Parts: sequence; structure tokens; C-alpha cells
Amino acid sequence: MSKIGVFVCHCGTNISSVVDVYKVAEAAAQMPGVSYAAEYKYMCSEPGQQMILDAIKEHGLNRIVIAACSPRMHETTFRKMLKKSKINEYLLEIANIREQDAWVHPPGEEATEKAIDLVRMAVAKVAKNEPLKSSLIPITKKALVVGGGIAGIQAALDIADAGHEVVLLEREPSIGGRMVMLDKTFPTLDCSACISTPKMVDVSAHPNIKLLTYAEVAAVKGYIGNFTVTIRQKAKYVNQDICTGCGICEDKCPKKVTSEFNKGLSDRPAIYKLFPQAVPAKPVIDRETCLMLQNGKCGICAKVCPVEGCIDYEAKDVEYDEDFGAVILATGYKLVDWGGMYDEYGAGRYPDVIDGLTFERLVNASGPTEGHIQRPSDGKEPKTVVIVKCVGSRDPKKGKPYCSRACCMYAAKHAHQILDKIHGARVFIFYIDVRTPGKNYEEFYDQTRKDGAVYVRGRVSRIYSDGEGLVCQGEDTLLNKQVRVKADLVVLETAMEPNEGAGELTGLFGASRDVNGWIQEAHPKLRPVETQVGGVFLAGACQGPKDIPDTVAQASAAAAKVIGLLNQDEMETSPMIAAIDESKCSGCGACEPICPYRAITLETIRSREGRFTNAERVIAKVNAGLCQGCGACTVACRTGAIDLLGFRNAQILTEVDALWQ
Amino acid sequence: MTDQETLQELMDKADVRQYDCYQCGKCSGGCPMADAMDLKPRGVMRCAQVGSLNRILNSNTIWLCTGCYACVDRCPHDVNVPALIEEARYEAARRGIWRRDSEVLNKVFVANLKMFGRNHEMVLAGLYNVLALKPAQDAQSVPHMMSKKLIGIRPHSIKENGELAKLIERAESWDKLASAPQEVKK
Amino acid sequence: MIRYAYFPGCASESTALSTTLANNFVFGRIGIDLVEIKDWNCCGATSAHTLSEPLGLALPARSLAWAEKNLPELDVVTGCASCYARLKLTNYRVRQDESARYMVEKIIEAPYEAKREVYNFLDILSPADVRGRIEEQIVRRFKNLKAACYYGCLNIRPAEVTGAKDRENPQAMDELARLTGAEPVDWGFKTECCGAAHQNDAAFETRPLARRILENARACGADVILTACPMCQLNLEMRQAEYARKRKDEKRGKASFPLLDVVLPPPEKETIPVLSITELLALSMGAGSGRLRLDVHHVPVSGVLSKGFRDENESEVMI
Amino acid sequence: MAIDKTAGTAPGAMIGLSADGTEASAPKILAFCCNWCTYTGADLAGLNRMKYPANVRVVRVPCSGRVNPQFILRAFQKGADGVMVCGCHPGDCHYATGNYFTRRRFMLMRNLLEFNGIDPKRFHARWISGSEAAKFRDTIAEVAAQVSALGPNTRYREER
Repeated sequence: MSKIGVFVCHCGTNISSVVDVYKVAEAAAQMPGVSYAAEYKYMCSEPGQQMILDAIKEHGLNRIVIAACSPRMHETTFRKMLKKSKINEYLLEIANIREQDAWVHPPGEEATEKAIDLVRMAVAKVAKNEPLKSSLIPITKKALVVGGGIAGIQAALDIADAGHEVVLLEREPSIGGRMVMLDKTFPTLDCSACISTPKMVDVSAHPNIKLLTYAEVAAVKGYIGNFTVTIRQKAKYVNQDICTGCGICEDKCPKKVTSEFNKGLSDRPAIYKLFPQAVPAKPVIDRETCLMLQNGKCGICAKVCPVEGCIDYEAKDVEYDEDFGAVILATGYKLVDWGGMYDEYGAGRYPDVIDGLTFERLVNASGPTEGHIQRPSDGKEPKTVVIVKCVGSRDPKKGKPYCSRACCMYAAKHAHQILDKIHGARVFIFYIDVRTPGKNYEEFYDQTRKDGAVYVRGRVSRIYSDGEGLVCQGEDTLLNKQVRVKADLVVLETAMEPNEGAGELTGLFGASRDVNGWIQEAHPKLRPVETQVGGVFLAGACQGPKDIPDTVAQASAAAAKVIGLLNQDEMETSPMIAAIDESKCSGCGACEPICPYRAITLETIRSREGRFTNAERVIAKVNAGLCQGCGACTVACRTGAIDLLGFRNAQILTEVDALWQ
Repeated sequence: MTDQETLQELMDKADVRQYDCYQCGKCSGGCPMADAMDLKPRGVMRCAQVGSLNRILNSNTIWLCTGCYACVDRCPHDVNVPALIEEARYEAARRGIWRRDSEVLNKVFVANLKMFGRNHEMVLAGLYNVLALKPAQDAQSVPHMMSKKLIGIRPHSIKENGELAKLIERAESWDKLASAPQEVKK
Repeated sequence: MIRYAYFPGCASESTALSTTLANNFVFGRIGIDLVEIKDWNCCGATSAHTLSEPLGLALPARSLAWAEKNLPELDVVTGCASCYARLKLTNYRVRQDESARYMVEKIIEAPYEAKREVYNFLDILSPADVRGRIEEQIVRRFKNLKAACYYGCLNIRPAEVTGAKDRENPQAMDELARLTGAEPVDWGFKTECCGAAHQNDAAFETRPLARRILENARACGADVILTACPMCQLNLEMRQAEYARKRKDEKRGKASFPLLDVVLPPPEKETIPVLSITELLALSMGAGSGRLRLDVHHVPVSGVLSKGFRDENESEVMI
Repeated sequence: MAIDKTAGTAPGAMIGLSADGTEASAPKILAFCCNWCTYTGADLAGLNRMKYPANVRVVRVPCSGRVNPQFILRAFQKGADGVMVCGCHPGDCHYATGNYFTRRRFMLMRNLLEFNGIDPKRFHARWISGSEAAKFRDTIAEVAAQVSALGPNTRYREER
């Protein structure tokens, strides 16, 4: 037998000046199940709360309705209050008679009538409320950071500095990501390697960081605070514990393949470090190209290696499970394959039409040309360079609909570098818009124009060869004239897109991606570093095109979130989640695919079914750690076996019914 | 109908939307005829955006566009400028706005077709050069082509040229035909 | 025997004499039967659709409707890019838009459902089995002949109508040229419009289009330009003397008398021969230059022939 | 003032407005609002003191995807003059995909209502975000006007 107490708040005069609160209380008193009704000036105040607690004791109330401001305002306040009483904090309903009544209607009958209706709905609902208990789940105090670019490095260091264990996982043989490929960074023009390599070394030296390179995530189980991740460590064929990193093997290796790191501008051996300052500073054998591993003929590296047993051709990939409490995805970006998109730019058949990252290697002091800008076709120093922006960006037909954000700035940087390094060089930058929304960015653009870069407003329409050099044909839209620029080198500032494999990885963690494949943040403004999956965070360009400052800021933000989580020993989960009535569940599985959190699984149970004492049947199970309580499954359930605690079908229906009693 | 409404109708027929164009200039940049156009493809779209139908109708662009479709092919938003140009050209013709040389050629061409059913180079080029007051245009090639009998006065007419002339007349008066009351469109 | 309904196009009867002879030779050799559409009429390019859409669609539809009725099993092929563009577009529009079909049928006073496909020569010469037949028929291969394959804009675009995948650097003609021993050059104007459509009514404005194509072909080292359309072919070839003079004038900074073009043909190094791809194939299949009437070309093709053939089949050389 | 029914201090029992079931004929509209978007938007409308017709009653649900078509049918059966389902804009769902299901479901819902003899104009599914207070106000006004024009929903009420 429910004994409901209804408490109507005046909210000073906020409510009472519009709604006849006395009348509401009187009407409430007549409602079925209500045994006590009262009004008061400020329900949320200390005396107001005390009044409710007293009434509970005095009248033996077992359910409470508070007619006041929005539940989004004080529901938690009143729940906390109920913890001091004998009543379960979920046996509470709030009737929103301020934001959705007193504040939006003129004083009078109608507003009061509405308030009474809202109270009646709340009363009806609360009568069907049931005590709920939030559960506590333990938290594994270790974080996994996937991706060893600058975002992953920064996040790992921040978490480790806060005293938590971190595993930094990178699939390449070295951490560093895109940033170490760059020569200089805008707008300060400081050397990219000089500021990123010390951080890489910090990672390898930090006692709280375990660095896993040449490794991948193979599988993920679990939920916030309790992930179990299967890690696949690819065979390196070089015993990392005893290798001294002397480099003799790399010098002697007879097999040469195109260097991915140098974007095809140079070769590397089959046993290699990604780049000289690689961390860890020890080589791995690329099994796809190693002669020994492919045909069993060679073995030179093992012969020249001064450390006995260091090279091990028999090494195998290893998979193992590790537990984590939180995960940061920092998988970064890659540049689009413009060759496959832009036939009008030569589709990659002109060696002197290169993308921005290739140019970075070309201009990089530690790159294949030692920083001398030499065009790939004949090694000559280019005198006229055309930079084309928005290649693949802002192009919904052939490329990506979005702006890649960093290109305007690095185009300006490239222009600056060319004009700085090549005496008498001419640089033409074809652009649609110049976007410089960042600290000191516009100033940098100004400087580039002062350096002598000529900005041409118009998108290059096509690039062709005239037998001697490349001709970039486009319109100078400000002159309203077609222009042809004969260029020695063309740099295409191409769009960023999600990194290879980021989609599958995101899927493993159950997070979702947007239409362009970037990982979806939980809220674009207010939860920018969280995914929709509890405990899985994101950092850097995996969420969308980003420059280095933004990436680092986001990495630290994600780290702060992880630290906040790992600082707790255990965490409370919301009890308002889906629950399954096993006796009704037919195991049809309709609910399973509809769950955005993959919280529902089908399981086989044994139970007594009629005359069978040990019958096997399939039912759906809800994982309380994963379920977020959206209730989508309840609608899909054909037998009505799934219901949402706190928002049961019966509770909502009774609210509907209450309106027309 | 106001010019605004006419423009919108032309845009709808051409399936081109003003808002799709962000004026990057890739169309004009690659247009082979751009140098000769007083309104380049991007300009046509710009005029459409600001509602300047008259500038489009009075431009030489609508007569010079060769219909090579390089602009649409490269356009990031697939804006079909040639389709809009084509609709604008029909509208200009309806209003009697012609580029002189184009008017002469096209009318001579159709007259030629009505006569023979096929294109008779001597008649076409000859009549055009006379009517367009360009007697010497391409004259340097005539001796060669005549001597090799590539062109000549022998008519190459089709058998049903009378029928074809009627067909052409039906096509030319299609607007009237289509709106005739007894016709029921499918 | 492969058969097609054939739409020859007006140029086939006049300016494209040598190409027509070569077409007959090549298709005869490789066993493709072209059944001429009876009493075909001009497709109307470019004037008809300049004037009105109904006329632009109705003229090609008349010939296509005849083919559909009388040669219902055959797809249509034409050797001219302009005709191809008009026929293909008519086919496409009639299929896509019921009201266009209604209009066309009313005007031509005949049913037309666009049941069959429209192809150009490159389409029908490219399938592997046809290439095999061509290869079988080739008796001599060119030596050191660098060819710039010019496809023409209308053979390729608009993509939604033609279905062409690579619109900037297509390869079909390059592949065919390779069969004859010619080496296709990588150049930038394969599908750039040559302006043939407006060579009468905008002669001054279209001159630069053809000039740019010719100059890029020469700059990229081509000895010959190959075309797949008699209109392109004529337009690229006819005024080369004029362009050569203009080039000279531009260098000297003053104008010379135009009539010189007739009296004093420019030296051969100033010009570049333009052949249709079928002419090249015919030559490689053993046809003599006399039989193909290569003398009708405005620019002498001796440059191509003087490159000679590889000595693999010397006995069959008939030039 | 406090009223303790158990203590028998309750004043007259006939104060309720609908005690005899003959309430005034102003249409009553039921709105199922997603807690994260529309409910927040409605609160914001209050915060901004926007005015809209008083005949709407909001039922708070965690997600528009939680709204079972059964709820809507029940409301109409009970005599609701109009029913709205409001959630986050497609793509903005707090729960990733919930509102996509809503959208698909309520396309079908309209047909079902029509089949049942209820004018589909009485049913509206709208996307209103937490920041769109003005849109909430305008939507309520619009739906209220539309539903008023249709007159009371008597389809099932007569048979009650």
C-alpha cells in the first residue's frame, strides 16, 4: 500500500505567483495513494528538506512527489536527501511546475490546472516506482593508450605523471606518428623533431609507462573500469632485451625497399628502424620483405650481429590479454590517396606533383635530401613552386566534404620554407579561402605574404606536362582570368582522413564514427574527448582534422578524464537500466542489434520448462556495466520481456492514463 | 514572369542550385573557351546567385560554350553549368537575344538540313561566310579540299528530305505543339 | 561475325574520305560488319541543340528509331565524336525521362524506346577479343613512332552519359596504338575540347583551342596525333599552316599576309600530321597509303610513313 | 498549509477539476520528450520565460527511442487530442542511434493511426535540441493550433 507524500514548492514567488500552490496541494491530497500533501516556500532549502524528512517519519510515507523546478535542477538534491530517510532514493518523482508551467504560462486557472495534471502524473508514476540500487563496480587502475603519435604520447605522459600505470600501444616499430615526419611546425617554426623526440624519450624512460610498439589491439571485452584487451604483439625477430641498437645489421642488409617514413623518397633495409631517432631505438625485421623470412636464403643480419642470439628468425606473433580501466583512442590521421581521386592532377603519374607530407620529408634536415629541396624527378632545385590547397578537402564529389583545418597553415609554412631555402624562388599558392583561426596564425599568413608568396584565389583545374615542366591551369578568380603557371614542383595540400584501420579499432571498442569515419565524440561541445562508450576516450586527429596545438590540448584533456576515473577505487553505475524478465524472454534476439552499446548478449540457460526439468533455452542478458539506459531495446522486444528500470512501460502508461482519469 | 522567376525556372530545368557553388573557380580554370568568354562558367553561377539573369542572357558565354563538360566533371559539387548555359541560350533565343555569328550559322545550318537532310559543307560554309560577312574565313583550305574532291557541289541529300523538313518544323514548333489543348501528356 | 548498326555521320561522305576508307578496311579485316542505317540524317550537331532541345533530340532519334525498328538486334555505332555525343545523349534522355521520350516520339512520328546501346569506335575496338582479332591482322609495326592519342571531349564527357571512367587520361586509344607498334606519349590534352563545334561561328575564339592541343602534342614529343573523330581530325589538321605562320609572326612581332598559307606551306617540322586511329590500324594491317588516300590530308603524313616499320614483316610492306 | 488525509484534515473533496470527467473542451496534447534534448529545450524555454499554450503535458523519457508506439495508441485511446514525440536531431542522439529508430518507427506510425481512424495530423514527431527553446515554443503553438482546428478526438472516447 503506497503512502505518497506530495510536496508543492512556491519557489519564492516563482511558482506561487502563477500557480495556485494551495489548490495544487489540496487536489494532490485527493489523488489515489496520496496520504499527505503540503506546500512550502523553498522545498530545496535546508528547512524545506527537513520538513519532508519529518513528514516521512511522522506520516509513515513511503513514496515522495515533489512539485517544483525541473528534475534536471534538483532531482539529485532530493535523492541525496532521501538517503537520510528510510525511503529508497528512486521512490521519488518530480513534477516540473516551474520551467514547464509557471514560467511559460500566465497566472490563472490554466496554469494551476496544468500543475495539478503534472502532479497527478507524477503521483501515478511514483506509485509504480520500485526501489533501485546502484551497484558499485571496481576499477582496474591502468590505462591503455592506442596510438603513439603526439596525442598518444602526451596523454600517456600526463596519465603516468599522475601516478597511474599506462600502456602505450603503437603498431609501427616506433612511436612518433606524423609529427616526427614534419620539418618545422607553424606558426613558431620550431623544429618538429626537436620538440617531439624528447617526449618520445620521456615515454620510454617513464616508470609508469609500458611501451608496446609493433603491436595491435586484437579484441576487446568488458566495460568502463573493467576492459580486457587482447593485444597482438607482432614478431620483431630482434630480441629487444639484448639488442644494443648498434645498427650493423641495417647497414649490411642486402634487401632494400621503399621507405614509408620518407614517403618513397628513399629506400630502407628489410631490417630497420623507422627513422634514426626511433623509440625504441632498436630495429625490427619487416617479414614481408626479408629474404630470410620469405625464402629462407640470406641470414646476413644474424651473421653480422655482434650479440649472440639477438636475431631470431623463428619468432612468432604473440597474443595476450591485459586488463585496463580506461582507454584513450589516439589513432590519428593519414592523407587521402589523392592520386586515386584526381585524374585532372595527373593521378600520380607526375613525380613532381607531391603531397604535403612528402614535401615535409623533402625539406626535413634529417630527410633523404638532408633538407635540400630537390624535386623527385631529376633532383633539381625547383625555382617555381605551385602549392594547391583543398586537394580532397571541401570536395564532396571526389574527396571529403570537410575542411582539413591545418592545410592553410602548413601551406603557408611550406611557402615560407621554399622562399627561405631557395634563393629567387617563386611560390604561387592557389586557394579558395585562407583560414587562420588560431593564435598567431593570421600573423604567420601575413609573414608568408611578406616573404613573397603569391596567393592566387582559385582552385587549380588541372595539371599537365608541357614536355619540359608542369603547367598548373586555373582561374585567378579575383582577376577573372584563366592563368597557367609553369611549375618545377607542385605541392598538393591534401585532405586528412581517418587512419588505416581506425574504423575496425573503433568498432572493437564499441564506439561509433561519424559519416566521414572520424570517431564520434559524446557531445561536440560539452563532451569532446569522450566517446559514447563509458571509459573510452579520444584524443587528437582521430576525432577530426586537427593541428598539433589542438591535438596536444585534447590529449591532455582526455588524460584528465582518465585520471579522474582511475583516481576512484570503484564507481557507481546508474540503476536505471534495462532489465529482462527471463520468464517472458523468447530469445528471439530482436533487442541485440538495436543496442548501441552492445550491452545485450544472447545466452543459453537451463531452467525448468513445463515437464522438462533441465531444458536449454536462449535468453537475452543485459550487461549492467555497458547499458546506458536508453530503452531502445524495450520497444524492439516482442514479448515485453525487456523493461527499463525507472521508466518501465507500466510507469509511462500510468502517467498517460493519469491525465484522463 | 519576373526575371527572378525565369531564372529560377531555368535553374530548375538545368537541375542546378545556386547554393551548391562556392565560387572556387575550378570550372573557369579548366574551361577551354574561358579566354574568349565575357562571363566565365564561375561568372555564370555568380550571376545566378545574385539573380542577374540579364547578364547571363547577354553574355557571349551561352553561345561560345562548346559543351565539353570539363567544368562539371571537375566541379566538387557537380554543378552542371553547361546545362544552365543551355537553358539560358534557349531563353535568350526566345527573347531574340542573339550573338550575330551564331544566329547566322545555326539558321544556315538548319536551312541546309531542311534542304538536304545532311550537312553540305560547301553550302554551309559558303552561305555562312557570305551572310556573316567573312568571305575569306578558311578560304585557304578550299583549293586543297576541292582538288582532292573532299568537298564539292554534288548534293548528298537523303531520300526522305521532305519528311525531314517537316520533322524539323515540328521540333521547332514543339513548344506550341506541346501546349496545344488536344494533346494529353503522359 | 560481330554486327552493328552503323551511323556514318556527314563527314564520312566528304572531308573524312581517308578515314572512311580506313574504317572499311579495318572493320572488313577484323570481321566487324557495319550495317548502315538506311537514309540516316544529320545528327544536328552542333546547331540543332544550340537552338532547341526538341530539335537536338529529334534529329538523332529519327535515325536511331529506324535502327531500332529494322535492326532490332544491333547496337548502334558511329565513328564521329559529335554524332556519338548526340546519339548517346538522345538515347540517355529518352531512357531517363518519359516526357523526353514522349516529345521525341511525337516529333519523329515513330516509336522509339532506346532499347539498344550507342557506341563509338573506341568502345567497339577495345574488348579483348576484338583486340585479339586486330593483333592477328597486324602485319607490320611502326618503328619509333610517338603518337599523341587525342580522344576528344565528346567521346568521353559527360561521364553520366558516356559512362567513361577516366576522363582526363583515358587509355583505350593508347592501347590500340600500341598494337601498331606506335609509342603513345604522355601528354596533357587527350580530352581537352578542340573547339570543332564552333569552328565556323567562333573561328577566332576557337583557334587557340586547337593550337594548344597541337603545341602540347609536339612539346611532349609526338610525331603524330591520333584521333577518333573526323571533326577533331579536320579541325586539328586544317589550319596548321595558319598556326605556323602565326607562331612565326608572334616571334617576329609583326603580321604576315594570310594568303601565304596556301602558296608557301610551312616546313614539316612546324606541323604535325593528324591521323585517325583506324588509319593507323589500316596501315599496320598492310593497307597502302594510296589505297587509303592519305594524300587527302592537309598536313602531309609522309612524316609518319618515313618512320618506317620494324623489319619483322618486311616482305609485306607495300608503300 | 499541510493536508493529512490519514489524519482526516483534508478539506472538501470536490476541488479537483476533473472529478466528474467533464473537463473543459480545450485540447490536451501529450508530448513525450527526450530527457537530453527536448526536455532540456523546454526547460530553457521556461528559463527564458517564453509563452506557449498551456494544454501540453510533457512525459519525460530517456530517449525518443524509448517511446513505444503502444504509448501513443494508449494516449489516443484515452482521448488525447494530440500526441508528440520529440527527441534529438538525427545524428545527435545522446545514445548514438536511438532517434534513428524513432524516425523509422514513426513513419509507420502515421499509417497505423490513419488505419485506426485517427487523423495523422494529431501525431507529430519533431526534433528539438536542448538549445532550441524557441523551436519548442513554436512547435507547441503550431501543434496546438493544428489540433484545435481538428476538434476533440472522440474516436475512442465515445466507446469508452
